[in-house]
Amino acid sequence: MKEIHIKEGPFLKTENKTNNIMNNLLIALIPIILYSFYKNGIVPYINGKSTIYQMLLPLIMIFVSVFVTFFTEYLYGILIKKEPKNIGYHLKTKYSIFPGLFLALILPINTPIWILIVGALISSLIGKIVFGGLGYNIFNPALIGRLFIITIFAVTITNNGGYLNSYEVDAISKSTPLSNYATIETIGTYDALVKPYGTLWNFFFGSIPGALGETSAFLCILGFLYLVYKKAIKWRIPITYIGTVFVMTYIIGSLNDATLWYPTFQILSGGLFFGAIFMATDPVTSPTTPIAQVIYGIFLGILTVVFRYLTNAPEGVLTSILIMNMFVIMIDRLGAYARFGYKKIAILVLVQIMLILGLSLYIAETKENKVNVDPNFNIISKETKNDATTYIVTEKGYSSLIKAEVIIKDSKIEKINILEQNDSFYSKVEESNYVDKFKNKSEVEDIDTVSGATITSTAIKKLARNVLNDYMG
Amino acid sequence: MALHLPKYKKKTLEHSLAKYMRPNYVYIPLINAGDTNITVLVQKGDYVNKGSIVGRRKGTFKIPILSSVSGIVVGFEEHICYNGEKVKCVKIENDFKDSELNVKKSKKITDFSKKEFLEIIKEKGIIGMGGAGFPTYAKYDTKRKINTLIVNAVECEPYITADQILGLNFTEEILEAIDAILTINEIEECYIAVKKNNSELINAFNNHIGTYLRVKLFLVDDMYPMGWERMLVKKIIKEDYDRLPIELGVVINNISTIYAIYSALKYNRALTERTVTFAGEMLKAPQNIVVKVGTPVKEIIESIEGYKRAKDITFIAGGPMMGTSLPSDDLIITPNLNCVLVIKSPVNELALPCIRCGKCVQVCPAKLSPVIIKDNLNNIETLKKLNTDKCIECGSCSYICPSRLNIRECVKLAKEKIKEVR
Amino acid sequence: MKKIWNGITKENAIFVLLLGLCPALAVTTTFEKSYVMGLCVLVVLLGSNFIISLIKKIVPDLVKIPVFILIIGTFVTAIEIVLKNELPGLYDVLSIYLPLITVNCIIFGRALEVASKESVKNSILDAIGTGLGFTMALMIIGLVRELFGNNSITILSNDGLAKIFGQNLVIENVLPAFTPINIMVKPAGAFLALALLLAFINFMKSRRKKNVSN
Amino acid sequence: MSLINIFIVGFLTENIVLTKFLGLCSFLGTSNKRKNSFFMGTSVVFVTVISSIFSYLIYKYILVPFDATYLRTLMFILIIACLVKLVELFIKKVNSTLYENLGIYLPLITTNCAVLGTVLVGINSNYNLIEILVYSFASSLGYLVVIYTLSTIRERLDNGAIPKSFKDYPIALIVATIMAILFSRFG
Repeated sequence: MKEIHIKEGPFLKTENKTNNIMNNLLIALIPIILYSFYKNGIVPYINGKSTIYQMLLPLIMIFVSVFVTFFTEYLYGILIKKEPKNIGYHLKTKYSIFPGLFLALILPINTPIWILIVGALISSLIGKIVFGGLGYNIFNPALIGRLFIITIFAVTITNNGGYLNSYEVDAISKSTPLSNYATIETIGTYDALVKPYGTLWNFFFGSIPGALGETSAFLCILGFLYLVYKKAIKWRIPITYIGTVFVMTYIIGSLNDATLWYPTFQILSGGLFFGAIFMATDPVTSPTTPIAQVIYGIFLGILTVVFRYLTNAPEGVLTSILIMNMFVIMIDRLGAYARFGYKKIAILVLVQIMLILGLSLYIAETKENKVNVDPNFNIISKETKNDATTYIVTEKGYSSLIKAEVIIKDSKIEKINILEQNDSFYSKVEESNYVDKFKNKSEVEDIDTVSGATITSTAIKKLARNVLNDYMG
Repeated sequence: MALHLPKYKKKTLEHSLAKYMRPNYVYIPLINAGDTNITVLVQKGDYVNKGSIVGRRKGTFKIPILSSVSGIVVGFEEHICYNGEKVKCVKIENDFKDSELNVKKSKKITDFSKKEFLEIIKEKGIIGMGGAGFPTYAKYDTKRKINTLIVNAVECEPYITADQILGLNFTEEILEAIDAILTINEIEECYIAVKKNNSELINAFNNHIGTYLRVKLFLVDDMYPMGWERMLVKKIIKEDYDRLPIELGVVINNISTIYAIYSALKYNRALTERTVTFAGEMLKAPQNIVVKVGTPVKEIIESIEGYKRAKDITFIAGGPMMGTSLPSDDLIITPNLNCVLVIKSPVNELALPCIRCGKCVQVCPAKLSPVIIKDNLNNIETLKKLNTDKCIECGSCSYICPSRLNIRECVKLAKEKIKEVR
Repeated sequence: MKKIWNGITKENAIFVLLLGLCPALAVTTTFEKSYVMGLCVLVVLLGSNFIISLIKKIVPDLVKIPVFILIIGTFVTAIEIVLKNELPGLYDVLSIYLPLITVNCIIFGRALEVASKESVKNSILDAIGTGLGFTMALMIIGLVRELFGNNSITILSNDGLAKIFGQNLVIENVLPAFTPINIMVKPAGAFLALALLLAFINFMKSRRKKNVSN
Repeated sequence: MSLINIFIVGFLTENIVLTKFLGLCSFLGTSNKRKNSFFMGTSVVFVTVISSIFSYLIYKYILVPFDATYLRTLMFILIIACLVKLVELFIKKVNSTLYENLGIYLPLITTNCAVLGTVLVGINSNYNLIEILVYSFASSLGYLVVIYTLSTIRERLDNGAIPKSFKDYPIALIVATIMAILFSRFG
């Protein structure tokens, strides 16, 4: 007798299964992993700046992080959900290696391993398992791990050396482009922002300090094109995200007569490309309808610009993605309605356009490049004897007011000596007799701050710059 | 917006159009377009001719149900129909005489009046043969001006080649019928929608189309579900209608329906046979066969050397995308069944949780968002706002879903929930 | 006595009924503030339950809610004044959470359910039970948050109760060489602490039910 | 402080629910269904703004002159209670469907700490009338946005996959934790 089974639904299925999508994602990430190993591992080793362990550190970090997130979900699956024990099953149904992989790639090179493990545990437990595993989490698990690491261990990481690997500490000796940008209150000039790291090409190819995998925009674009070709990515999100940041920073830049280099600098720094292409498009936590993806991308851009300019948190990309993850469900539903009637969505798009213009103008105006009067700088006395003018000035330091005497001779700083201060980190400034660095300098932009006493040294630098500006009239 | 599917059409086209005209018993199903309240006009023991009335549908569309053979009514039995349900059928023993009443050599088919035209295609039981089985006369019976006729020869479902092989073998007759319909109903123009890469059909039409000025070919790209009425009208007329294409003065007919109209007008013959594709890797000789309505499919399959092996089969009435899987091969041919598909039972793969990749949203031809519908299954208000009732259950979303979720079932469930509430 | 016990465990205000969370999370940054807030709530609860259970017959239904609010309000204002003069330091620290006790869901809930229905004795017992339960819960959360937050347990801080008891008792770095997780002190930590505590309680409850069932 | 700053403080940095912990009972209680939380949120905005204006007027022109500032808590509570009664009657007359949805929440607002909290904070930081208006609107809008977002998330979270002991409140609190950290980064 014929054995006929009733089956359900369409009897043809595409070959492009979730497994293929995830494998493609992995393939797109491989160049980035290799480059981060090259930049943070091999280059310092060749220049004799790091040991074998430090050379392999990037790979070790990635391996440890991947292992922890995989093992947590594996244990949870076996002990609580009584799932089969073979590894293959877990690899195929949980894809738990990706939170670990992404977390490692967005962490600074000098993150102590135990912090990495804690971060991986948090991103796996709080980021994914508590919400119900693959497909149910609301926030991007890797970013949750990174967020908790920032809020809890930010200080320990910076003390351990922060973002710079051993080669970069001597070669460039500045912090990442964005945290260096944070010290400059204004829009910033080309040579203040870009020159210390070489040209914009360095930014593009990623030979700038930054998190493990975040820096190379070129490889991110390569990965993006591969994923678009394989139809494994929501391409609308990165394009609208980077586009909005570019547009807003272009408006801000052009209002302060900074040409096209300024928006390019802004999008190439701060891990925007990696964030936009790999973190914001994590399928589970991003919108599904095309219109919602566009709106999601634009809001991400707006939030990132707000974070970069109006708050002092350099991790703009990370926080804006997480914030937008909260609203994905709402926007997605609006996106689904919008496929039939444009009323509701039109209002939202209008609000976005107003936000983009409004914020850019507001930022451009408040972050004026012209010498704005530094509120906490004032000149107590100023006398000119024969050809030297001595200033007694005060500037707000880390925890106290710094009073200093500055002698200017034929428009160069002759001498600076600090009269009064009780900044807690002042001892560091004194040891490196930082003050002598200003000797016969007519321009202070390229004097670096003292690591470990950034705020105090920046205050002295501001003090000198304001005196020079005042002297130049 | 639409899906690119593998075609699997070569195998059945290699075989020429066969015939299976001599079933011993015929079971005429008392159903039309899913509606089974039909008045039965015959009892056991009556003698019926080929094409004579066996029942008539109650309600607005009073379309007759006709017998496809001459013989004696033996009784009534229940058999499975295309939608998978058991339907009451009139069992007629075939006396192989095929005697037909008043088959007259009718006059030139273009000089029927509109009223006569409507009368004939109603009495001869002409219904849509694309799949819905909607009575054709109702499409033409309208006060509104019809300015375009679209002949749907797209056949976008894989495996099915019935329309194509019909078009290849009876090209002149079809064009003649189109011309007749255009003159009778004063329709200005007619588009025959054919797939771009269906070169044989295009060539077949091109060498005959010259003589008919009002008939033009319209090439559509090879996407699924391009054969869907709404999508075809949008493509050709560039406008969208609310509920019925007649609002834009457009009538759409499947190419097989046109051929049925032709044989009704020309030979005054009822819709009692149709070409059905028998396809699928589990059939020894997949091919197209002209069969009589009411013939049991089991008999036909045995006549074409049957199944490759009898184990682990899935028997589908209709195409792979919109067809329904039946519990047994006790299926009866009805006018709107265009394909019988016999394949190896697909192994049910491990369904992963939905990773919200958004592919089903991009691929839905009715612009719905299946994943959002799946999320709001217990919120009727949102389901209504998401226009869930517009879903045509074409299966594109389940096809494309990388996590192998049968998302069409979710949307179907949502549709039922809305119906319950209304 | 049984009533008090189930006020603490079975119907614990915070962990079971999930009422009165507002002050519970805001104020429990230090151990001292937690138990002070707990005691204030206990006092108000006692007072209001007592008065309400006395006058429950003569109060017409329509005006019930405003009258109850007035009673609770007077008690809270009384405490505010006492704290303002005696311990101004603590008064500023508790700032707006002290007056908010009037709107606290437990007191109002208890007032409606228990005080206006049962006898005077029961409502007082219940007030003690719920009050103690609330204070205990607050103390646990306060302990957890302060311990992990800045690795210390302040029992009598100098601008707080030390004024009355003379010497201040603050135990520093209870866990040796433990870098404090500062988010525990911040609001987010409170949410996290409560979430984990509730999950733990659910887990214990489901395990106990499983042992009972099989 | 310019009005925009007040708005940002009220809405983001000092969000009434995520940083000040007020209104948690209703925050957790009504945020399981989208519709409930939306109506709850709007009614809170409505009542907060009006009651903070009245409270400000009464505080400025009655309590301060008569030096009875310690009575402010009582006065504000009564204002809120009467206002809620008023709003209830008003909506009942205007349209009954809205009343059906809103009816159950209005009495809840009287015991909602967010409303009284906003009013108290507004008065304590001695803003003038316009600033009070902006602050109360901002903070209650913050309440609405947070509770509505959480309800959309919670609606999707009540699937079968969440570990049993984290069902309902604990998972909502974890989402609130993440929201609190994110909102604090705006500061």
